[in-house]
Amino acid sequence: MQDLVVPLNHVLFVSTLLFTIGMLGLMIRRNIIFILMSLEVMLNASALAFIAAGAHWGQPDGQVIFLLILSVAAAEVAVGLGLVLQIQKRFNSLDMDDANRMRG
Amino acid sequence: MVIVTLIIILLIGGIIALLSEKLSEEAPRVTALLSILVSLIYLMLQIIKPDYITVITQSSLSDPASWLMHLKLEWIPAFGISIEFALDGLSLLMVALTLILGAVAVSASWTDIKKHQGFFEANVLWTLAGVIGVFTALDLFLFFLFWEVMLIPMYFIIAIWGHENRSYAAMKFFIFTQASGLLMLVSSIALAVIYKEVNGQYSFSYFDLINLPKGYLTEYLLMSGFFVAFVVKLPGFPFHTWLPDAHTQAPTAGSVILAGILLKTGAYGLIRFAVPLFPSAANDFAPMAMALGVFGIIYGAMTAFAQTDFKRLVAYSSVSHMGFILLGVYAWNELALQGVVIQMIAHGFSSAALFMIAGSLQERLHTRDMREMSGLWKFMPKMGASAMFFIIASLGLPGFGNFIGEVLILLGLYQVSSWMAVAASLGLITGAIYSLILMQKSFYGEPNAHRGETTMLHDFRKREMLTMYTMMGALVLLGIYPQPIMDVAQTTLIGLIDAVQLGLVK
Amino acid sequence: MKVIDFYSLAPILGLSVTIIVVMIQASIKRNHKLAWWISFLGVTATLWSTHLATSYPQQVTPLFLINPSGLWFSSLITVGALVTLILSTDDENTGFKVTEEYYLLLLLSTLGAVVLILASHMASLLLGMELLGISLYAMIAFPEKDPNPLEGAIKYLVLSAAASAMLLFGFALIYAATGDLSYTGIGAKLSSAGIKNPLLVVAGTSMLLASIGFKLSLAPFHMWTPDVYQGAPTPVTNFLATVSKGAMLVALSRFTIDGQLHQYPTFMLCLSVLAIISMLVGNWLALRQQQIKRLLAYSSIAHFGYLLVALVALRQLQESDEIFYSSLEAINFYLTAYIITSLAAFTVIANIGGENDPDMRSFAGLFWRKPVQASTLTVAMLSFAGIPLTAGFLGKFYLITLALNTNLWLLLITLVFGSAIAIYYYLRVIYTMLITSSSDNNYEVPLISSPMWRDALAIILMISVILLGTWPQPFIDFMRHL
Amino acid sequence: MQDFVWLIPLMPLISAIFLMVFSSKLPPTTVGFFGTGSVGMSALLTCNLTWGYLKDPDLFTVSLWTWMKVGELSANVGFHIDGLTIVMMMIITCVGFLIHLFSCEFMEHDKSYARYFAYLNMFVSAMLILVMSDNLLLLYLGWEGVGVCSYLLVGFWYQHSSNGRAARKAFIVTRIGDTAMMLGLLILFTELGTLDIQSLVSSAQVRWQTGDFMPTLACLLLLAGAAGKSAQFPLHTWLPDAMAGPTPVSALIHAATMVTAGVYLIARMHSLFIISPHAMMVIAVMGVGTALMAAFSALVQTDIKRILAYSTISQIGYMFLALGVGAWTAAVFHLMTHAFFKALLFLGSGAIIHCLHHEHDIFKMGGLWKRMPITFASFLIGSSALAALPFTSGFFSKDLILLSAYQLEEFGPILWAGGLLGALVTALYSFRLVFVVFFGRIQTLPNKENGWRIGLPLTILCVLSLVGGYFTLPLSNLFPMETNSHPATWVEVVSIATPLFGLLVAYILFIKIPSRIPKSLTSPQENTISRFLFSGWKLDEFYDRLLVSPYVRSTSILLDEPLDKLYNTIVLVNQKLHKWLSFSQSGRMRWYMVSVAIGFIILLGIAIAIPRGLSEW
Amino acid sequence: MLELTLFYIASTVALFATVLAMTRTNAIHALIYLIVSLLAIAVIFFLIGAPFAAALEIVIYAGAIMVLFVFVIMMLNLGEKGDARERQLLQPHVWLGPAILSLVLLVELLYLISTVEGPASSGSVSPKSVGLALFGPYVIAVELASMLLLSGLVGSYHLGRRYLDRGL
Repeated sequence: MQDLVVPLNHVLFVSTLLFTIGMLGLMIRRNIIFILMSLEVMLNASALAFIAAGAHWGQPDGQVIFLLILSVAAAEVAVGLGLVLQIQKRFNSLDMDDANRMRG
Repeated sequence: MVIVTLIIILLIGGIIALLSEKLSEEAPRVTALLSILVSLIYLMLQIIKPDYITVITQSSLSDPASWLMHLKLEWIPAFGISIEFALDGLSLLMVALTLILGAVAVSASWTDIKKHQGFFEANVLWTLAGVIGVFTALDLFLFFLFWEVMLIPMYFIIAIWGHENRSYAAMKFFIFTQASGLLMLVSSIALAVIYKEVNGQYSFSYFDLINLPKGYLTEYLLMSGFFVAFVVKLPGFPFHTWLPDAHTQAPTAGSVILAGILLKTGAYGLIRFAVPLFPSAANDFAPMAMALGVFGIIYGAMTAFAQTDFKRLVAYSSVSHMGFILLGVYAWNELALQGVVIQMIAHGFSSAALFMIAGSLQERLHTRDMREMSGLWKFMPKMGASAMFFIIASLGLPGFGNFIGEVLILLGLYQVSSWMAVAASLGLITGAIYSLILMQKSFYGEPNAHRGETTMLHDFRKREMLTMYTMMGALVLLGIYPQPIMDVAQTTLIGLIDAVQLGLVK
Repeated sequence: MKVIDFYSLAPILGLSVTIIVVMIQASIKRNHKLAWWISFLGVTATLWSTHLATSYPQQVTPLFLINPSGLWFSSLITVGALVTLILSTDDENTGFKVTEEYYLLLLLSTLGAVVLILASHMASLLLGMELLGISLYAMIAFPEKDPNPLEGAIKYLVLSAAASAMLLFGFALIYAATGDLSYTGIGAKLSSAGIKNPLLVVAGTSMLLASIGFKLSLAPFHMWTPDVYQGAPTPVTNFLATVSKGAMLVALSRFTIDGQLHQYPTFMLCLSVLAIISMLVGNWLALRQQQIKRLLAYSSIAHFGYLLVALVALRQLQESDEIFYSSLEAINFYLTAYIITSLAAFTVIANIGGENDPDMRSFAGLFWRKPVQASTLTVAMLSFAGIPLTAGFLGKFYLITLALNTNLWLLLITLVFGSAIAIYYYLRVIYTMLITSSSDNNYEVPLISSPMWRDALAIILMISVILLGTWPQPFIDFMRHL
Repeated sequence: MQDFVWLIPLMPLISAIFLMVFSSKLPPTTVGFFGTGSVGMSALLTCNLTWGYLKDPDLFTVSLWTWMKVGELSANVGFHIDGLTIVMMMIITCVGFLIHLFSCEFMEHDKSYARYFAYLNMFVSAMLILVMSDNLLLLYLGWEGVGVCSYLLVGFWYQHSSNGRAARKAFIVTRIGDTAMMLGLLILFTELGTLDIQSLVSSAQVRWQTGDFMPTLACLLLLAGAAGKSAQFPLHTWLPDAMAGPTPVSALIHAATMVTAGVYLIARMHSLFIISPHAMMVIAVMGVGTALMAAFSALVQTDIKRILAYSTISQIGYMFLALGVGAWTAAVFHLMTHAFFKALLFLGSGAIIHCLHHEHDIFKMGGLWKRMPITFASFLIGSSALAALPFTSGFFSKDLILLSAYQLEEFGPILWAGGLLGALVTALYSFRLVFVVFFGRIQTLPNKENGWRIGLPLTILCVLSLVGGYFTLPLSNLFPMETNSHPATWVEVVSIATPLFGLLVAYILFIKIPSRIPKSLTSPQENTISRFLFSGWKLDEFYDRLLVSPYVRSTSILLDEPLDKLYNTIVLVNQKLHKWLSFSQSGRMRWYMVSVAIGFIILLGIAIAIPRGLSEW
Repeated sequence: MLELTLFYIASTVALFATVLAMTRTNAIHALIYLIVSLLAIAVIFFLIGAPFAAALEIVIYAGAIMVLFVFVIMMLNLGEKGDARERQLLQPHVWLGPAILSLVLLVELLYLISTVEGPASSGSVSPKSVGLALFGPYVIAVELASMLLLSGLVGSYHLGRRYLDRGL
C-alpha cells in the first residue's frame, strides 16, 4: 500500500510547476485580467503545497491555512477587480504597459 | 562649565539674532557682535587669573583634572559616551582665535548681507559654537558631533548667501567633509570597541584611548580614517579641491570663518588626535604625510599663480600654507609643532583679512575677476595698503606671524628630514610669486580704462580700517613677540610629544 | 483564552472595536468628521492600551506572542497610524476627498500591522500581512480624480500578491519540512538535527526572504517602491513607509530570531547580499531624483538595507551573547529613528501639498515662507543622512558599532559609502528649500495656508527626532528593559 | 648710550608707520620733515654711538626681549654692536639721511609723497636691523624687510605694469637667494644648535675642521643668499630692471646699502667662511666674474641708470672678490667708498633726470656741464672714484682689493688680472658716461635748476667720495690680521695705471674723435656682441626659457584643477549608475516582476551554491 | 495504484489547463481553462486526503472567485476587440526572456524539492478535525479573516462604486 500512495515530492513538483507558470504569466501578460488570473494560479499553487504538507504530517493546519488563503484570494480578487473597473474607465485599456505614467 | 557656558552663549546669541531680525536691520549684527564679545570677555575673565600660566604648564595628559578646565558629565553611558570638555593651552589658543576671528567675520559681513540677516548671524554664531566645541571636546563622540554639526550652519552660509555657483560649492564642501568624517567616525567607534575588548566597556574618552594598545594593522587603518578626515578639512593635497570652490562662493564672512577657523580644526585634529592616538602608525606614515604636505605647498602655490579670480587665488594660497602645517605636524617635534600653532593663528588672521579685502572688492566692483581690476590703488589706497600688508605677511615675511610659523616648521622639519625641508622651502619662492602677482593684478598697474575717475569706489571706511588694524596688530605682535603664545601652547605640545614617544617605545 | 489574554491582546481588540464602531456609525449616518473622531479616539485608546499587558512574554493562542518589544513597536506603529490619521483630515491640504471608508481602511490596515508585529505563527503572519496589504491597495487608489494612485495601487496589488504567494509557497515548503507553523516550533525543529528535508527549508527561507524583501522593498525587489510612493496620496505614502514597512521588518526580525534562522549561514548570506545591493542601488537611484516622494522611496530602499546590517549581525550569536542584545537594540533604535524621521518628512510633504511636483518646486524657498515646516524637513533630511544631533545619526552609530563588533567589513564599507553619497540628495532637498526668492522667481508657487495644528504636528515630530538624537539614554534604557 | 641703541632703528620705523597711517592727511612739508628728520635723528644717534665707540672700542650686545624660545632654539630681539656694525650704521644713516633730504625735493610733486617716505623710512629701519642684529634670524628679518621695501619702492609708480614687473623680478630673484640662505640657517641651527651669531661662529670653529662638507654647504647657501641680495652672478639680473624705481631709491637701496647686505653678511660670518676654503674660492671667482660681466654690460648701456646699475653689480663683484680672498677690511672699505660715490652718481643722475623731463637715454643728453655745474662736479668726482683714479676714495679701496687678490696663493694673480681688466672697463664706461652726458652737443635743455635740498647732499657726498679713502675703519680687532706685505712694485704700478689708461681711451673715443666712436658703444643693437652685452649676457632670456616659461606653462595646466577630474570621474560614475538604474525603473509592471524573479533566482542560487550551511545547523 | 494514476492524470490536466489558460487571448476561454485546472487540483486535494479542502476549492474557488472574474469580464464587455493586440504580445521576443527566467527558477526549485521523501498523505484529515482546529487554536485567525474580507469588501465597494457612479 505504501508504494501506491502519492509521493510528497510529486505533489510539490506539480505545485512548483503551477507556481512557475503563474509567475511566467505575470511576466509576459499585459492584460490585467490575465495578470489577476496568474495571481490566482500562484496562490492556488501555494495552497496545493500547503495541503500536501499538511497531509504529509497528517495535521489539519494545512487545510486551515488553505482556508485562510481562500479568504485572502477572495479579498484580493475583490479589490483587484474593483481596480480593474477603475482602470478600464480611466485608461480605457486593460493593457498594463499603458500604465507607466510614473517612472524614472 | 566655562566651555559649556561659552557654547550656550553663542547658541542663544544665535537665536536672539534670528529673532531680532524683525526689530531692525542692525539688530542681528549688533547681537552677534555682542554675543561674541561677551563670550570673549567671559573667557578672559575665567581664564586670566594670576596663576593661569602655571596652571597651563601643569596640565598633563595622564590627569585631565590638572587641565585648565575639565568637565565630564555622563551622557550616553550605554556607550561610554560623556560630555567631556577640557581646556589646555592649545585649546585655549584656538578658542580665543575662534572668538576673535568670529568678531572679525561679523564685522566683515556688516554691510555685505542684504537678506535674512538674522538667520545669517545666527549661522555665524552657531558655526562658532560648533568650532569651539571641536576645539574643546575630548570625548571622541562629542568631538565628532561638533565636527559635523559645525558644517551645517556653514553649509547654510555658503548655500544661502554665496555667490553665483553656490549650490555646487556648498554641496562639494559638505560632501567632502562629511564623507571623510564618516571614516573618522568609524575609526573612533573602532577605538571604543577595542577599548571594550580590553576593559569590558565602551569609552570614547580621549584620556582613555590615548594609550590604548592595538595591533599594528588596526592602528594604521584607524589612523588613516582620522588622517583623511583631518586632511580633507585642512585641506591637504589631494583632498583640497573643495576649498577653492567653497572659499570663492562663500560670502565674505563665510570665507573668513572657513579660512580663519574651520581649516584650523583639521590641523588641531591632527595634533590632538591623529598622531597621539596612533603613535607608531603615525610615525611610519610621516614620510607620506610630509610628501603630501610638500605637494600641497608647491601645487597650491603654482595653481594659485594661474588663477584669475581673487578669492580663488587666496584660497589656493591657503592650500599652500596648510601644506606647511601638515609638514610641521608630521615632523612632530617641539619646534615644528610650535611653528604649526603660530602658523595656524597667523594664517587665520592673514587669510581672513585677505578674504575681507576680496569681499570688499566684490561688494564694490561686483566681480572677483582680477582681469577687471588693475590699478585699484589709485582709487582705494587704504585698501591697497592693507592688501599689500597682508599679502606680504602671508608670503612669510619676517616680522609677521606667518614667518615665525614657517621658519619654526622648517627648523623642526630639517631635523627630521632635510630633503623635505629643502623641498618645502621652495614654497617660500613660489609663495612670493603668487602673492606678488595678486598685488600686481588687482591694485597695481594701469587703472582700467573703462573705470573713470568718477566711478563710485569708496575706500575702506573707519569700521573696516579698524578691523584691518586689529588684524595687522595681531600679526605684527605675533611676528615680533610670539613667545607668550608659545608659552601657552608649550606644555600641551611637549605632553603630546612625550606621549607619542612613550607609545613608540611600547 | 483567559482574561489576561484579552489584556495582552488589547491593541488588536481596541482596533477591532473601533473598526466595528466606525462601520456601525457609517451605516447609520454618514459623517466623516464623526468617523474621524471615532477613529482618532480609537487609535489613541489603542495606543494607551499597549501598556495593559501585564505579564510577558505571553503566548496568546499559538498565533500571538505578546512581548515588550512587540508592544513597543505596536505603539510606535499606532503613532504612525495616528499621524496618518491626522494628516488625512479632510481639508484642502489633503488633496483628495476623504470618506468614512478611508478611515475604515486605515484602521483595518493598522490592525493588520499590529497583528503582523505580534504574530508568532504563520497564520497570523499571513493574515496580518494581507490585512495590511489589501486595505492599503484600496487606500492607495482612494483619490478619485487622479490616474496615478490607480496605477500605483494596481502595481502594488499585483506585485504584492505575487510576493504573498511566494511567502505562502515558502511557508508551505518549510511546513513540509518541519511540520510546524509557529515560529518557535520551526526554530525548535530547525535547531534539532532531525530534519528530514533540509533543502526544503533552504528553498522555503529563500522564498520567504524574497517575499519579505519585496515588502521591505529591498533591491532587487524594490522596483514597485517609487511608483507606489509617488502614486499614493501623501498620508498613505506616510503610512506605507512607516507602518507597513516597520511592521514588516519587525515581523522579519521576530521570525529570524524565534525561528533560529540567524544560526543559519546561508540565510544570513542572502540577507547580506540583499543589504549590500539595497544600500547601493537605493542610494544610486535616489541620487538625482527630482520628485520628492520618489526620492524618499529610493532612500527607504537604502535605509532598509542599512537595517539589515543589524539583522545580519545576529549571525551565529547565541541569545546569551551581549552582542545579540545590542543587535536587537540596534534594530529597535534604527527602526524607531527611521519611523519617526519618516513621519516628520512625510508630514511636511503632506502639509506643503507639493508632492506631485516633478521638481520639488513647492519646496523652493520654503525656508522663507514656512520656516517651521522647512526646519522640520531639514531636520528629517539630516536625520536620514545621519548627521549628529538627530535620531538618524545615533541609528547609524549603532549600526557601525555593531558592524565593528561583529566584523562585518563589507557591509560596513558599503554602509559608509552609501551614507557618503546619500548626503548629496538629502542636501539637494535642503538646498531647494534655501533658494531665495530673488534668484529664482519662477519657483514661486502659491501656498495653501495651513492651520496651526499642522505646524504643531511638524514641531512635535521635529523635536522627537532631535530629542532622540541628543538625549538617547532614557530611550536606550527603556529598550534594554524590553 | 648703549641703552638707547634700539632707538636708532625705531625712529624711522615709527615715522614710517606714522606716515603710512596718516598718509592722506599730512601736508608735504610735514611728511618731509618727519621722513627726513627721523633718519636724521638716527644719524645723530649713530654718530654719537660711533663717537663713543671710537673713544672706547668695546663690543656690546643689547637684548631687548626674547623673540622666541622653543626647545633649543632661542632667539632674542637683540643688537650686537661692533666695528662692522658701526661702519654699516654710519653708512646707512648718513647716506640715508642725505638721500632723504635729496628726495624731499626730488619727489616734491609726487602724489604719493607720504607713501614714498614711509617706504624709505621703513627701509632704513629694516636695513639697520639687518646690520645690528645679534642673531641670524633677526638678521633675516632685516634682510627680508629690505627686500620688501625694495620691492615696494621699485614698484612705487605702480601704474606702469613694467615697474611692477621689475619690482616682482627684484623680489623673487632675491627671494630665491633668501631661500637658499634660509636653508643655510637650517643647517647651521641643526648642526650647531644656535642662531646667535657670536656663539654660532665660536661653536662652528670648535665643531668643524677646515674643509668639512657641512660648513662648505652652509657657506655656499649663505653665499647664495648674499649673491641674491647683492646682485651677483647668477642672481644679478634683477638689479638693472630695479632701476624702474625713483632715482633716490636706486641710490639708497640699489647702490649704497641694501645690495651690499650680502657683503655685510659674509663679512659678519667671516669666521665661518674661513673654515671653508672652497666657499671662499667660489666667492672670489664669483666676484671677479660678476665684476667683469657687469662691467662689459655697462659699457654698451644707453640708459644712465642702467649703466650705474651694472656698475654697481660690478663694484660689488669687487667686494666679493675681496671677501673671497680674505681681505675683509678691504671689502668693507670698498663697501663704504662705493656707498659714497655710487650714491653720489645716482643722486647726480637723479638730478639730471629731474631736470631733463625724466630722460634716461644718455645719447639724448650732452653738454650739460655748463648748465648744471654742481651735478657735473659730482659726476666727475663720482666717476673718478668709481674708476679708481688715484687719490679718490675708490682708488684706495679698489687698490687694496686688487693687491690682496694678487697675494692669494695659487690663483691670486689670475684673480688680480681679472680685477684689473674690470678696472680698465670700469674707467672706460664711467668716463663714457661723463663724456657723453656732459660734453658734446646739448640735446635736451634742462628745465630748471635744482634747489638746495638736491645740491647739499650732492656736495657732501662729493666731499665724502674724495676723502673717504682716508678714513680708518674701526675693524682692526674684528677681522683676522691680513698679511699686508707689499707685493712687487710693478703690480702696484699696473694697478694704478690701468684706470688712467681707461680714462685715456675714453677720452680719445668720446671727446677727441666722437665721430669715430665704435657704433657698438652708442647704439647697442648694432652687432651681435653689443646686443649680447646690452641684454646682460642674455641671461634674462635664458632664465625665461629655462624657468619662467615652464613655470607659467605648468601653472596654466593647473588652472582648471586637474585633481577635480578625478573627483568628477567618481561623481560621473555615480551619475551614470543613477541613470542606468533610473532607466530600469520603466514603470512597466511586467519588468518589475522580471526583476523580482531575478532576485528570487539569485537568492535560490545562493542557497543552492552554498550548501555548507547545511552542515552548520 | 488508482490513487496514483488519478493523481498523475489530474496533475496533467491541471498543468495543461493552466498553460492553456495562460496563453489564451480571450479572457472567457482562459477562465474556463482555469476552472478546469482548479477542478483538477480539487481532485488532487481529495486524493491526498483533504476532502474538505477539495470541496472548498470547488465551491469557493471555482464557484465564487472565478465567477467574480466572469462578472467583471462581462461588465467590461471585453469581447473580441483586444484579441488581436493580445496575440501580438505572445511573440517569442516577449516571452522568451521571462520563460528562460522561469525555467531557471523552476530548475532551482525542483532541485531543492527533489530530495523530499515520504508520502504526501498519512491518512485523511477529516473536516471535523479541521473545524476543531479552526475554532480551537485558530479562532483569532478566523476573526481576523473576517476582518480581511471586510477590508476586501470596503475596498471593492469604494472602488466599484466609483465605477458605477460614473459609468452608468
